[in-house]
Amino acid sequence: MLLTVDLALLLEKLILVIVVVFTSLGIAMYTTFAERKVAAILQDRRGPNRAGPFGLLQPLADGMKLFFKEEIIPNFSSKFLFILGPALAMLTACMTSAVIPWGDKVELFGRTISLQIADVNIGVLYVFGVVSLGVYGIMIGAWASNNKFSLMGGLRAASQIISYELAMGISLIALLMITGTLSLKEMVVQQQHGYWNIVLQPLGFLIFLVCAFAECNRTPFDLPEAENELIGGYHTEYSSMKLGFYLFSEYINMFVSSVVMATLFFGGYDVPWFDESTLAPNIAAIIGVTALMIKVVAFIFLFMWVRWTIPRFRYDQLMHLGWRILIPLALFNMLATGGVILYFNK
Amino acid sequence: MQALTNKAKQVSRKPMNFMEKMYLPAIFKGMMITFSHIFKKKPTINYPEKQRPFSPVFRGLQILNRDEEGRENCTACGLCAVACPAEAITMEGAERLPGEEHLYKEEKYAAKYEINMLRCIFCGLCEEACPKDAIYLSETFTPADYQRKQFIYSKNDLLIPHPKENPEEYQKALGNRPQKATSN
Amino acid sequence: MSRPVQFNNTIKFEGIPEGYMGEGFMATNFEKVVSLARKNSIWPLPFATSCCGIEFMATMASHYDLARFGSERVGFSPRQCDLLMVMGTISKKMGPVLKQVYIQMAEPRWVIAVGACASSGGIFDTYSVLQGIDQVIPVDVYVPGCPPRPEAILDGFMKIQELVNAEGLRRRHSDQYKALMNSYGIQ
Amino acid sequence: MDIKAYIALSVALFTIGVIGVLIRRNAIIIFMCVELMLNAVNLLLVAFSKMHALSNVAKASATFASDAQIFVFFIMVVAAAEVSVGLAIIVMMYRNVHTIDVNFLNRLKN
Amino acid sequence: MSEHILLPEGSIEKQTTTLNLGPTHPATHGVFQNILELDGERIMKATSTVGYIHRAFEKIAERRALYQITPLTDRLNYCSSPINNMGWHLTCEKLLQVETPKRVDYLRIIIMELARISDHLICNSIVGVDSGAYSGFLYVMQFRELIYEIYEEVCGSRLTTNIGRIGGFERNFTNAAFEKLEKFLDDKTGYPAQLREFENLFTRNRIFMERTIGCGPITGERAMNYGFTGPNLRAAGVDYDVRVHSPYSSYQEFDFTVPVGTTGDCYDRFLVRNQEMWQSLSIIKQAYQKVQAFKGADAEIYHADVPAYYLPEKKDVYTKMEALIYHFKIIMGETEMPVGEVYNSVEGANGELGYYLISDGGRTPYRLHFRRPCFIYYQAYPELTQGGMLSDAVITMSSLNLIAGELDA
Amino acid sequence: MLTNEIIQQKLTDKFGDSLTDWQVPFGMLTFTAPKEINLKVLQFLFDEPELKFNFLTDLQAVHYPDNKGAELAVVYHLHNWVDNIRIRFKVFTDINQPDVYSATALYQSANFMERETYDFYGVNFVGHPNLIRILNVDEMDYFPMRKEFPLEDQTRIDKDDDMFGR
Amino acid sequence: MNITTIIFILLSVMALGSAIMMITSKSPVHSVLWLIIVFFAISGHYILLNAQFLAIVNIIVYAGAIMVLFLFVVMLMNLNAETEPIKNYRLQLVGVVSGCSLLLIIIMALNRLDVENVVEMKVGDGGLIKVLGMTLFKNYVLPFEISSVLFLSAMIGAVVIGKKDMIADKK
Repeated sequence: MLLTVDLALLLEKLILVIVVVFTSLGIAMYTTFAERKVAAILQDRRGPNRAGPFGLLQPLADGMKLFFKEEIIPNFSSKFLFILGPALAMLTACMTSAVIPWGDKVELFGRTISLQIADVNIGVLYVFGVVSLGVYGIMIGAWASNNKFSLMGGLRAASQIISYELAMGISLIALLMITGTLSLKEMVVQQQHGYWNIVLQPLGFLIFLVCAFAECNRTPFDLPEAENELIGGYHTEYSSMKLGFYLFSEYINMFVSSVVMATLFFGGYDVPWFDESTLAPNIAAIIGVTALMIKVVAFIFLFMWVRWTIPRFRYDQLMHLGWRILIPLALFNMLATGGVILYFNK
Repeated sequence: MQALTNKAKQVSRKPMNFMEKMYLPAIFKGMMITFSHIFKKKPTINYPEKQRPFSPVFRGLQILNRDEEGRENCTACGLCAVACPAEAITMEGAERLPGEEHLYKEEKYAAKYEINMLRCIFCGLCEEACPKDAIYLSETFTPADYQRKQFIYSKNDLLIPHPKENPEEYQKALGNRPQKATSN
Repeated sequence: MSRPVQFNNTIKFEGIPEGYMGEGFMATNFEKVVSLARKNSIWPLPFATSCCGIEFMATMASHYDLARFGSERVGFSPRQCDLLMVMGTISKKMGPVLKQVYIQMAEPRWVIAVGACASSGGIFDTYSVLQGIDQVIPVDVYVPGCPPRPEAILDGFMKIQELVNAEGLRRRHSDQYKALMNSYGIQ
Repeated sequence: MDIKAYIALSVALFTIGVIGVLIRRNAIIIFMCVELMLNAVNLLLVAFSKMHALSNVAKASATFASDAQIFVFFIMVVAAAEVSVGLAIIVMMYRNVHTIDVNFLNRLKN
Repeated sequence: MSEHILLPEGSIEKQTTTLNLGPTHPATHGVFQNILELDGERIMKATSTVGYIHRAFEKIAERRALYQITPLTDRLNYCSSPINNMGWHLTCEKLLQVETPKRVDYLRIIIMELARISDHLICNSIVGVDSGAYSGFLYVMQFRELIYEIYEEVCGSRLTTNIGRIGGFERNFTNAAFEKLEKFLDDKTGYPAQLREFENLFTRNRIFMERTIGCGPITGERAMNYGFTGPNLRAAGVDYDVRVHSPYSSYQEFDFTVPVGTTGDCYDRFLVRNQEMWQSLSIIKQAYQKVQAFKGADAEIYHADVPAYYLPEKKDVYTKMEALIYHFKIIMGETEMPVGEVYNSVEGANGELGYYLISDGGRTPYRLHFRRPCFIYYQAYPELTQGGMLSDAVITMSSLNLIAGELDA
Repeated sequence: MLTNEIIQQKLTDKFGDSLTDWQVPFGMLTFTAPKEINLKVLQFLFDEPELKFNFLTDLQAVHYPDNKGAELAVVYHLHNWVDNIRIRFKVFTDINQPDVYSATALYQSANFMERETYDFYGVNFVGHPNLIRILNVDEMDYFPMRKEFPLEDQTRIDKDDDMFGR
Repeated sequence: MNITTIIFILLSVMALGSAIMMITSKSPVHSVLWLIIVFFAISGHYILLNAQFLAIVNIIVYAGAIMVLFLFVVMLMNLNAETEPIKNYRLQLVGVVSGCSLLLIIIMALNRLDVENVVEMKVGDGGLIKVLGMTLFKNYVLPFEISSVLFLSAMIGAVVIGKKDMIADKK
């Protein structure tokens, strides 16, 4: 059965995969640059401006430098796991983008190509599953570093991600009750024809946003790598490109969660008050992708803006927030949504 | 503890009200503050291209002064070396020989005058100690360098350019401030 | 008030020392690109013990903004940093720690001794102070001053950039470099 | 696919779990072996449900084919509950006696 | 069971991990080592090691003339070196019985309070940085640059100022310095506006409050027993302030309050420091008004008229023999030194900064001891952090404002 | 109002003639106590309800090499915050047997200060919980602040000592 | 030998191999990681059986949560190969032998059994969420609710056990 797959389709998907992965990598690279620039702007500074025009080559310089830096694998640590850690982090970060609908469809060479790698009917769950695996990269790396600071970072990461996944899942359930589907593509289509989900699920979105911050290890939830407490947290012992992988995976995660949030709550590639179907599909696709990217950029800016503004939590307060505030709130949101749906369906 | 003075004033430490307990208003307020800084004028000085003005009394790299005829002012009295808390100044005096009056202002002069810039802490005590208007701390910061031996600044490195032989450089060293007989 | 003399324009400066020009300096284009990349992405490790650390804060802050050189990612893990900025007095008690940090750094690594104390002990010519960190680790650039102005720190930083730019990929494998390391007892 | 293949696979996994329980002294590993055994059973259940999926009985009832999978869910529920309690116990034990050796824990009853 | 199992050594006791915080840990902002015994994230025991930048100040001071010790005091608490300088000059003046003119007092107060602001500003913004918010730090640092510019106008240096001489200042304040001071004090664009913004950013933010409230608390009695002084003591509720208790440099003429806290936790320390900055601003404004009241020849007074201890004017040195002799005597340290011992203290940014000077009449002090507040209250650190979390230890450390230079001397 | 005279009176009432060398340099009451009773004096000053010297401002030592038999002086600065009065008292000890009772039981703050004093002068504080070197390296085998030891780092080579008249 | 069979064999080898590695590896961390691979293989089997939902839930629950917990506990206790208690060789051998005999017995018993049914792969909608949901909330509502009570009690139990202060109070 697998052999009967259309070869052209396979090729098309392969190209899409490559494009998506490299786009995420490129965007992640430039997100690092954006982070530095945004931080600088928010802090009355200039930010990197020496490498290339306006410092645009800065990420390339960083990447190149990391690439040619000496690899240090500490004694007494498991070499394989030490390398596996960042690789896993990178892998899981990249995997999520497979089910994201980047746009509607384009027509090329007489074929209609959907701008989604795989429209699985359990898309949301897939994202959720992959995200829940992301912590392994951190934990394995932290363990293999054989350093107490790293270990603490790994432990913090694990407990944080498990705790916030629950609230995230429950807040998603409320959303799923409204959409009635797990497929991301269908959700976008629904939002194109109706309201954006943010209108229906503001509380759910808020919880999801907070949990997304936590899952990406961004301030105020950046405990696993809290510079002032744990030096570098789980990546204290990493040098060269392995460190680069960790840093990159953080930014890819940020990018992907921005995309997911845009798709789930902000209509994905939908442009509000505008009917794309009147346009030629290719132009509509371009507009759609652009719209999605604008939303994503807004989210990434939000991530950074928050990071450079507020202090981080303490470990127990983080747990308190997750278990005692977000989960009850998410449960309440779920129940309320269910009640409202029942009331209107009667 | 009882109050020790009548000036004590309790700092405000009121418990959080509901809005503050919600996290978000305060976070939002903070974010607005950071956002407003986007539109602020950036105080950054692009250093190598532009330089921040130093104060006229800035204590930088030392300079050995000459008088108008280009004679060295230093008389090798050694007060600067004594005053230097870092013991960075090394000096050897010599008697002025006849015929050297155009070189040295006083009967004695410093045959060797070295400052170890790595030791120097730019406290300005040498300038203060000098009774002969000979050593000044200029508005130039000492540049970094690659090797340790580069930092022993000898007399040639410290002397101001000769006003007669090299008037342009001399004017540069004098700077653009109106000149007047100064004290201290 | 102001002095009769404003500037010292007979500043002493010499280029990159001989040692760095030897083998490995025959930079191919590729090496040039790598050097350029390294030059613009020097992540400092501030080993700040005293006053100069405070001036380093000023260097990082808005007025001087070290970030312009691509160096605001200050790391405290020696593995991740390229430039060890030793700022402040290093006492004899601290010396072994400093050496340990240097050993933990990944190649290529550079060291800049900021301020009089780190470079030579400064005014603290005493029984407890190391008279210059070059007694324990090799130093690439010295920045005089106590503490140096942020401009001077930036100047030292740009000297390091020049050095990085001039250094090929192979210098770290050269015999000369190994001999230098051996002279400090670092393998 | 022959159902026997699935049976063999599940049984093999199950046996590995049993052997693990027998040869290891680390409480956590023993715990993990139990998880492995549960999973072996889960796999078999799903296989069986698929075996019956196209039978006449299955066609008659809309849910017949899913029953086994529901069963798997419940097993997972029990496993998750068990893990949470079990790990809590192990952590507590470790706090108090600083060992996770089951042979040692065994002695604690005296 | 074939093998006999014994309880592992010490196993029933609490199992802890040992974490080595420092000496190069970012949170130490200097160099101390704290060996923490952790149970999970909770600190069971802390052991501090100091001395990583011990520079033997007191030994050096025994070989230096009085005026040469000023650069040394710069490097004690380098965040607020002018206070150290002034304290040292005040001590010398007490020993040499030099009376300073009022204008000098007021100018000194301006400089000292500026220094206090620049110190508290760093400390509080570093508390912010250690709790994860970086921007506030960079905002206030811009205003510290303004303070440095003022220093630079007066003494020619930014950080290690070596400002002032025994009996006054080395030069009069220029108009540029006063302009910069006005710019700094401006209510709209100067530091007050920034301080308000900084408070908005932190004080009522729940995350920050939760991080700091109840973190590293100490009662007034314990604090006193531990030798706390300064903001840290006042945060614990004891209103001891050297400026009020034994006013020096005409502090008694100024109207200011002493902010005190209640629990002595990090939040109180933060608030007290913030309030002190407001008080300092008010003191500076008052002092500036008083300074402006001097007109004409009075406005040229910047040192006491003590030719035996204050260097004569340079132009006199070049021309007058008498001035030259005094000049030589002072520089060589051959001044008349009374025999005696004197203890003098000022309110440093960290607390009571004391100078215990024993003079045997020689050119250098026979013994000079600095009472360094940091050094004394750092020993409470294990008690402050015990039972807290690792993050608390970090915040406590920065909110204590431990300056390594002052701590290790 | 507490004055120096009252304090002196109270102390002499309590300890009699064992306290000697009363002086008031620059307004601060100064006296000397035998080293055996230093704790008793401290305790008295601490406990006496009218004196209440419960803040130990400073503690350090001074080395007088010419003062044979009592080379080391440990100097305590005490402060009464309520009445705002300071006193200073000294304890002399032989350098060959520098045992002085530790004040740590009374003042927690004495802990580091005594360690520092030990580090610098080798004063052996009897009863101190952890009397080890604090600022210097543990391996140091002399007490650097004593007058006979030089200040300079002996390994420094780039200085010509003849230059300086020290 | 079609592609399904190949995948089946591959996944089975992966599962069995990792399972064996899990029980034999010295370091508990490695054991945990091997077990995760086993779970992935089993999830692969589920997908092969067209039970996608189950597959993803298996990953989320087992790999994403339970194994993270295991890893967390192992890291928390800082267990590694050195601290691993080792059973003596003879007992291990006895364990292996008895395990293998168990396997033999079951296989013998199954051989007697005469099932020739074939598992239908990649077909059937029994694994789809809609169907599962219907079944779960129509036929199995009561067990579902009871399981929620079980969860709650497990949660409370875990919290009670994990609470440190209670132990301290008793002491």
